Amino acid sequence: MGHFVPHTDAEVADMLGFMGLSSVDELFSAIPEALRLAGGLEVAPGLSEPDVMAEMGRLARDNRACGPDLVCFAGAGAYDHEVPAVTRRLTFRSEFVTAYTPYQPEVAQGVLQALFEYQTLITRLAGVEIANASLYDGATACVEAVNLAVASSGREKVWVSQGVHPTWREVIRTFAAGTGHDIVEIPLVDGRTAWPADGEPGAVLVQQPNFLGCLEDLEAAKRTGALLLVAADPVSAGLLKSPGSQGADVVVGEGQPFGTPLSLGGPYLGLFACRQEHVRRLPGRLVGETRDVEDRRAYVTTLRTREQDIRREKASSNVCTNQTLIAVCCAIQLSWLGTAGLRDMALRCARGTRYTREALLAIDGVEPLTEAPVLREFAVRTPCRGDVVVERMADEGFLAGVALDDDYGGGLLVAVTERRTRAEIDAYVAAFEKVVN
Amino acid sequence: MGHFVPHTDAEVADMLGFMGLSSVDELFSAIPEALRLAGGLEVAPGLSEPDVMAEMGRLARDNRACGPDLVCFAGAGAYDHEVPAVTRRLTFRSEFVTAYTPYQPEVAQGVLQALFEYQTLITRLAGVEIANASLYDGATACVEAVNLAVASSGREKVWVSQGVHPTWREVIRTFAAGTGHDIVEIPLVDGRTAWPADGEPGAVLVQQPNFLGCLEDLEAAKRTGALLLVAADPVSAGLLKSPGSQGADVVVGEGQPFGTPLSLGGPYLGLFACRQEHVRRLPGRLVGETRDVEDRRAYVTTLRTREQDIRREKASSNVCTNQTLIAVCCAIQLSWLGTAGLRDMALRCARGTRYTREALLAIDGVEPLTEAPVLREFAVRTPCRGDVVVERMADEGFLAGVALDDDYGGGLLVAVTERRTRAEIDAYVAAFEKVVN
Amino acid sequence: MQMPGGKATSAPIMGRDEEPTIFELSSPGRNAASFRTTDLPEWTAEELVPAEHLQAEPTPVCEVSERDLVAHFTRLTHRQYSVDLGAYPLGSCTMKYNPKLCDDAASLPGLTDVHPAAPPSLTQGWMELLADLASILCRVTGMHAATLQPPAGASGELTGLLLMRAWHADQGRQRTKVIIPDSAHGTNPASVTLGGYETVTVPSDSRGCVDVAALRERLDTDVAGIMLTNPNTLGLFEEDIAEIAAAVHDVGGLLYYDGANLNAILGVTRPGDMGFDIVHMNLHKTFAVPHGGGGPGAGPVAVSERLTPYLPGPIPVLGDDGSYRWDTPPKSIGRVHSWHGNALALARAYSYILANGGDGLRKVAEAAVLNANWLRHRLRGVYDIPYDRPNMHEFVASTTSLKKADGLKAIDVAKRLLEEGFHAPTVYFPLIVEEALMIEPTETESPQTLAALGDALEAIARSPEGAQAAPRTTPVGRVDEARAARQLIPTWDARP
Amino acid sequence: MQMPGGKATSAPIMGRDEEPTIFELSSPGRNAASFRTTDLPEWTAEELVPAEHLQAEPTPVCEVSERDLVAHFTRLTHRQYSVDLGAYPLGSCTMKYNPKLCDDAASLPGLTDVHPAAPPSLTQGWMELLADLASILCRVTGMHAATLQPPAGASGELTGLLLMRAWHADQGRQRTKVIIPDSAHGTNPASVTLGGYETVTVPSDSRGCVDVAALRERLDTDVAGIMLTNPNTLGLFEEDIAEIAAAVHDVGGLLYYDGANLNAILGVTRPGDMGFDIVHMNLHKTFAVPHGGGGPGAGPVAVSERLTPYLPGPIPVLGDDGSYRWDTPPKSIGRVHSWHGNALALARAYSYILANGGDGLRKVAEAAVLNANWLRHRLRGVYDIPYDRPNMHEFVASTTSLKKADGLKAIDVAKRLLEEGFHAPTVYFPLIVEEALMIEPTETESPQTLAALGDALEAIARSPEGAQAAPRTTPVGRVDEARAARQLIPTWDARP
Ligand SMILES: Cc1ncc(COP(=O)(O)O)c(C=O)c1O
Ligand SMILES: Cc1ncc(COP(=O)(O)O)c(C=O)c1O
Repeated sequence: MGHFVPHTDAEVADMLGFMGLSSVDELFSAIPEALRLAGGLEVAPGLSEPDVMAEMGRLARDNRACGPDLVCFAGAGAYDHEVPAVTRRLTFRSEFVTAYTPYQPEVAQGVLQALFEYQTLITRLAGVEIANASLYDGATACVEAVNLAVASSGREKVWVSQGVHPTWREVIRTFAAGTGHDIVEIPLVDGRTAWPADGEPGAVLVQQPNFLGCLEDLEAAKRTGALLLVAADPVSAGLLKSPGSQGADVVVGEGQPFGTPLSLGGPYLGLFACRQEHVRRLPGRLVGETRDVEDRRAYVTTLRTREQDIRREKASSNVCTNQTLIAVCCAIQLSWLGTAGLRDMALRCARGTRYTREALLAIDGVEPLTEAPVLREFAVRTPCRGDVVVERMADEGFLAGVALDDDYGGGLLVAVTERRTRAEIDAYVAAFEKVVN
Repeated sequence: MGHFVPHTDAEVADMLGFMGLSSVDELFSAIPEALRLAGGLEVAPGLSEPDVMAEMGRLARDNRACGPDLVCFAGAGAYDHEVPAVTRRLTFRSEFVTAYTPYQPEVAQGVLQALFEYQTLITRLAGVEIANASLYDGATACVEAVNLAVASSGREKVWVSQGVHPTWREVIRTFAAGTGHDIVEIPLVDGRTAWPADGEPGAVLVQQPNFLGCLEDLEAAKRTGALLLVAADPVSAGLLKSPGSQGADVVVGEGQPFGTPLSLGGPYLGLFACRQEHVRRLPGRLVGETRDVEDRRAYVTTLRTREQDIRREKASSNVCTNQTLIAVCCAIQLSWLGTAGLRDMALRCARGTRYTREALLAIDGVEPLTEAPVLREFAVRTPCRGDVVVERMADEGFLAGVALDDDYGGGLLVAVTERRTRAEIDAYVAAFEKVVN
Repeated sequence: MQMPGGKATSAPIMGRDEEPTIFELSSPGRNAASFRTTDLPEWTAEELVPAEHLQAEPTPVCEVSERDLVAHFTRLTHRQYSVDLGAYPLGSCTMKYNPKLCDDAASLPGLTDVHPAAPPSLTQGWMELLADLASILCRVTGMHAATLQPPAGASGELTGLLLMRAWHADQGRQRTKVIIPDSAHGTNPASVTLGGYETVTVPSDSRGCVDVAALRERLDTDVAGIMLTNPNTLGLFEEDIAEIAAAVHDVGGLLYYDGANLNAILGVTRPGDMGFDIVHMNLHKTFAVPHGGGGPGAGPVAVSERLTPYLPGPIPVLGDDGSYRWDTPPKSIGRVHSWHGNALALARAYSYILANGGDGLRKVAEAAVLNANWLRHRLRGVYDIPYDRPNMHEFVASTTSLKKADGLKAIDVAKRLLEEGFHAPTVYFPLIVEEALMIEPTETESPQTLAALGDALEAIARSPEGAQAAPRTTPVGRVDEARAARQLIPTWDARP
Repeated sequence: MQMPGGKATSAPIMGRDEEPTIFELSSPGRNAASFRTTDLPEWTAEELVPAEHLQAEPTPVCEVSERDLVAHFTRLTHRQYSVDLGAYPLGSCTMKYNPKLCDDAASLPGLTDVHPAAPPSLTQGWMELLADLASILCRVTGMHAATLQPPAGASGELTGLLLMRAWHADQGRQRTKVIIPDSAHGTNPASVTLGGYETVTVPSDSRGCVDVAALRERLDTDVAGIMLTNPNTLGLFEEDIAEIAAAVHDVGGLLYYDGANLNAILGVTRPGDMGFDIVHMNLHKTFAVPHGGGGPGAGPVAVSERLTPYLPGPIPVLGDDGSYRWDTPPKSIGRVHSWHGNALALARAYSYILANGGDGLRKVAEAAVLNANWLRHRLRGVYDIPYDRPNMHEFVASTTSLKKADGLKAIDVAKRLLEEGFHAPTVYFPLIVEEALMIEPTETESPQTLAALGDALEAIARSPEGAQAAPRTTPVGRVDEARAARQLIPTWDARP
């Protein structure tokens, strides 16, 4: 009951007999007695399918999910965007879901072509020539960008803007402990990175729009003369100049906004794109077009000599399993959006953001954290602490935003997606006014 | 927006040009001016996908669905059985969902083989040799059984037990107005059909278990000497002797219990099986095994000369579109249940039924409607009218059952499926006691 | 015998082998099912079932693991063509793309988990949906009231004929005949018989429309009515419909509209305005309910005011208290379905209509007609076009000349087209056209797909050699239908 | 150029043509997206975006209808093999069947629609799930505490090495080397480098296990630790593990357990009991998280008590008030993921564990080992079995002799097996076996499927002729990998 082993007792006996064995335990003869687990696992016995679903349902109900009862104004790298039926239903076709990494291209053209299309779409958004087949998430994509930059620049020092998502910066520091890269954080001055005039970093990492929602000056970052690494919001690509067109060498980002639900933060999608010249240092998988024996167009993972299974300790990265299914989902969602839809989506986010920001700032005691121009997200100072606002607003039926740490001066980070209606925003603002005073 | 026509204006213009036309309206030149609809349809403009889902969600919330907040004890031909993830996810594979009737067998082996397996499973449950590829529902399956029986017996008179579901009997009468068959209803005497000693019907139709949940004596029905038509509950097939083994000539039924949600009553599944000798009068489609040019096993719809598209006014039935997807769902669900699972499911229903019945009858004022043995459903007399009990119990969080019409003496029909736990039943009984007095 | 096991050579991605049946994949004692823990007393079968009813042996089903079950049915789906894989120009069937949002709409638990016998106090949302859908369908067809019970078109036809019958009876008339054109779909005459009427066939004229003179000859006071589809099964609009309606009404007959071809006229013209008294719709054609490999569909019937009292009940009606109740019309012919029809299919159609709106529905008709006419033009000089004039949503071509010249039959074109990456058109229907290819592209196919279809059909006509051997690229080759009927094997257990 | 349109000849059910890219299916002005009506002011892009930031031209994406979008990706799925279609004996990857109930569990809105930055008061259900999963994984591996953040195995490895590093540093030690066997998976050395260590390789002995003598030679106080997987990549249990552990610990090193092969020992023995200090698990292998064509996975890391203070945070902990809060260990190495790891993958694994239970998990290991050993026996005398002794969940065969005799290479067997209806085993890994075929049937394949796989592998070996031309039945034939690298075409826009 509740397990998925098909063997009947009779069949097990037959199979043992074929091997001249008389019990299943004999199969484990290689394991020294002393190491055998006596008494079995301290894990509750198996449950039937409906019992499992009842328990999972209980846990799900112990969360307050975003929806009509908790209207979402939180972002900070995880956004409540529309996910149409098409994207869900195509992404969860079992051929995509239950395939392994495409090691046998002859029977993996489905995933390979979807990834080829994904790579093409990402390069178009990033404005550089190469995109890989996905990394884990935005943070680890930043880490790989830093590693690539240090390797190609030959310089250990990397300037990281404090406009980069705080947890992403933490992840960068975590992994720098292993690589020994010298990570220097550059503070924001009224909402934008104030790059030092001198110092010779191998690379600079800036987020666009940055964590506070403000638009950064990429040219200024480029003027540092270092390799330019941009962590770009892919939705903003519907309105902004591409990072590549502004000199970015590597463009990374979080792909969650394209078809992936909030999901407590994962699985998400690490976007990674770079200029052609860096392709041999590209982390992760790359799909390329080629031909089969009958000269039919075919796709295959390529430049594999960068990868760990071949290069081993000299590999450009250790990544093996990535986030392919989420990349396929992203390709489907972007194709559903299309050229006009992507721009429309970005425009709708920007409109809601402006409308909400103006309304919130009209509440007395609510101050802008910065005057720098924003696009789809913004930060405000609030009379009471941001986390208090969030708790109180939850009782009013809103996820008010993401509370900012004190090093940002407290307050609240508010994101408004294309899903937010005027009615929802007006109700949000009314509740906000009520709870902050 | 909101519609699914891919043509761009430029493409429309091209296509019109190719035909030497200058406007779309010209395409409708064959339609006399006088008949053209001026001003367009009085139907609201199209909505975006999320707006449609919002409206559908509102309508859905205006229902009280069965679930933890409305625990279901209602049956009467529509049962709250388990539907595992496997059945839903396989049934809704888009190849099954978006295919047409298998007119081109070379590219329809998926549906054809699934139907072949479905037919096999239904004959095993029914205990006769032939099953068709589905009919609309239980009621219309009864109609087809009556039509077949009259045709083969050459007698217009059919005895229909009042133990047959009331709406099914109504449907039989509705269609008899066209065929002119002479439908005579035979009353129940303490819960079972009391067949008259004489009169020469061409066929008798009895339901097993009958509408009140009571087990009918099929031998007694057989002794009328007429063709025996049995409307059998397929779940009970997990415990009862098959109708075929008791002399049934035609076995029909409602297939909803195998994988189909309650769905306000549709789409459901009309089960139809009969003895070999009636195969040329079989209504609807029949799939048969055959071979392809390379002698590979293949499946195809067969004995098509019975059907309306070939036989026209002499067809054995007018059915064309049937309920194939629900039949495929039924085949998947039955395969998931398997031999042991079907019996276990029936047993669990019977246990819950006995437990609930005994507990309800212990409430004073609650009386058995009949003493005849029941299996998975039973009827009780209640101090207040059945419909009043249902309304009051709804406030307590239960769909108490199906209220019986006065011709059954009022009261309530209660069904207990394998999904009902002791805790649910105990709470139900407690609430029941509260509301009836 | 060794059991086949779960090899995937039956999936076309790997091979062309047979897929074992679920029975061949069974192994005694294996199982997949599991149930909720109920804590109920574990009475035995013997304790629960009277001996005379209890089976001696468990009913044999099959015995498979969940893993083999999933692999089996997933492989079967790879052996199945569908709209989601490509174009499906099956004439008369309107195999348009079914928007995925409708799948979501129809799987809302608030709709799927509602018991059909639950009282109105618990089903107001459903009742509003059904009432609004019925009213929209009346506006689309120009009728007065509708029943949503018929689960398919043929059921709608019979329902309509019983309405006809009840109405005439009520007028104290005994009518015996119903007229249908020789181009009619097979369900029409079959339904006429079940409606207790005799079928009288009226020929089509040289234009492919009802021969009005011949019709007049057949009209008398024995005629209960006429069944037409307009556009007819040749895809042609019956231009004399007004005259036909007048003539039929003159003898006291009623006009029945077979709505299978409604897609062509959405928002352009309405059966009610043409003079029809009874209309059935195939929501699984016009309103994008997916066909499910043969069903379920939905065949609502809408009628003019005078026939409203006879509709099947119950029907949801809005009371003055603002809530819906079930009402049965005074002279109802009675129910035609166990419950309220194929409700979830109705919900799908409703969501499709909401998405399209009045404006979108007209665009549907325009594009459907545009595509069909374009393709007819494209195939001129390639295939015979027996009725080569402006058609509506579909048209009929023929291989008559090609058959004479190269022996290319309609069935060969159908099988060859499978090799070319398209489902086949409807063949040998309507019966009045020999070697008929009935082609309905539908509005959801792009001009590019249409062009590719035209190219494929031309390629087949230009090089017909070997067509008899087609299809050669499909999981199975041409199937022996005669053998299936000769040596009937209707179940696994019936195999020799 | 004429656009290809939506023909389905790329779906193997119909043909073997190329599937056009989504870009070839685009037509200017076409679109599928639609958005909620918001009633917000319609400010223009110019009003909303500073000129210096505003793009001149919209970013080109593609322009397709929903219909073409669905057909395209549905056809792609027909060009993709998967576990749901059949067996996938890919060694080291544990491609078992993924129960559908886990799909349902991971799509509950109460789990999917939760914002990662929502405060604990709103996410208690998730936090309980994660805390309980971590504790179960510790009981399964015999460890003390765990982080669920690593999104895959390699990430878990690097996390483990950083834990090692932090621990040594805290002990005031400077260690420089990490030892791995020559049979190790490529991610191990790659992670060692990223962890800031130098890789020292230890050879395997004639039994296919770590050469303990050679290991002792390499052990000194520069050694931070050793990475092992047990059973190792040959599917063999490292019988000397206790001795190895003692030796490594003696020089102050730590033992890292690569849990990719944990499936073999569930409920039988535990890394913690073997002396390991750090363990990563591949939930996408052992705990049935579907592999998604390459991910997402989940690579939790569990550690012994002494390493617990260094774990990445935040970690959900149950407070005395009975509610969960996020806690970061005192000496944490810091986060390794943006949020809390691949949460939905963790929820899938949790539901899988609930369904199996402790009893079921041991059955998993038993059947996995039973299947692998049976197949090794079955292939004796057919293929070389370089280490022909009791194996665990997988074993390695080789075509060395067949290559000498008939030129049959491992890659040829892999491609031929595709024609036989099975996915190929892992080939040319581990590197210490030439012409390696690494075969892992997993526990969810039935004895019948196993027999069919054995027959197929034997048939290939018995008649190797033409194997170089395989596969011939797949959507594309053997693919030119060299060309892909030589003339790199990484995107549609990069095509010559
Ligand atoms: C013209 C016509 N009339 C009636 C029908 C019958 O509809 P259904 O198949 O839904 O019973 C069809 C469907 O094939 C049809 O094409
Ligand atoms: C033995 C072994 N170690 C480590 C890994 C790396 O795991 P992942 O692919 O999840 O990063 C794998 C997976 O291929 C493996 O087989």
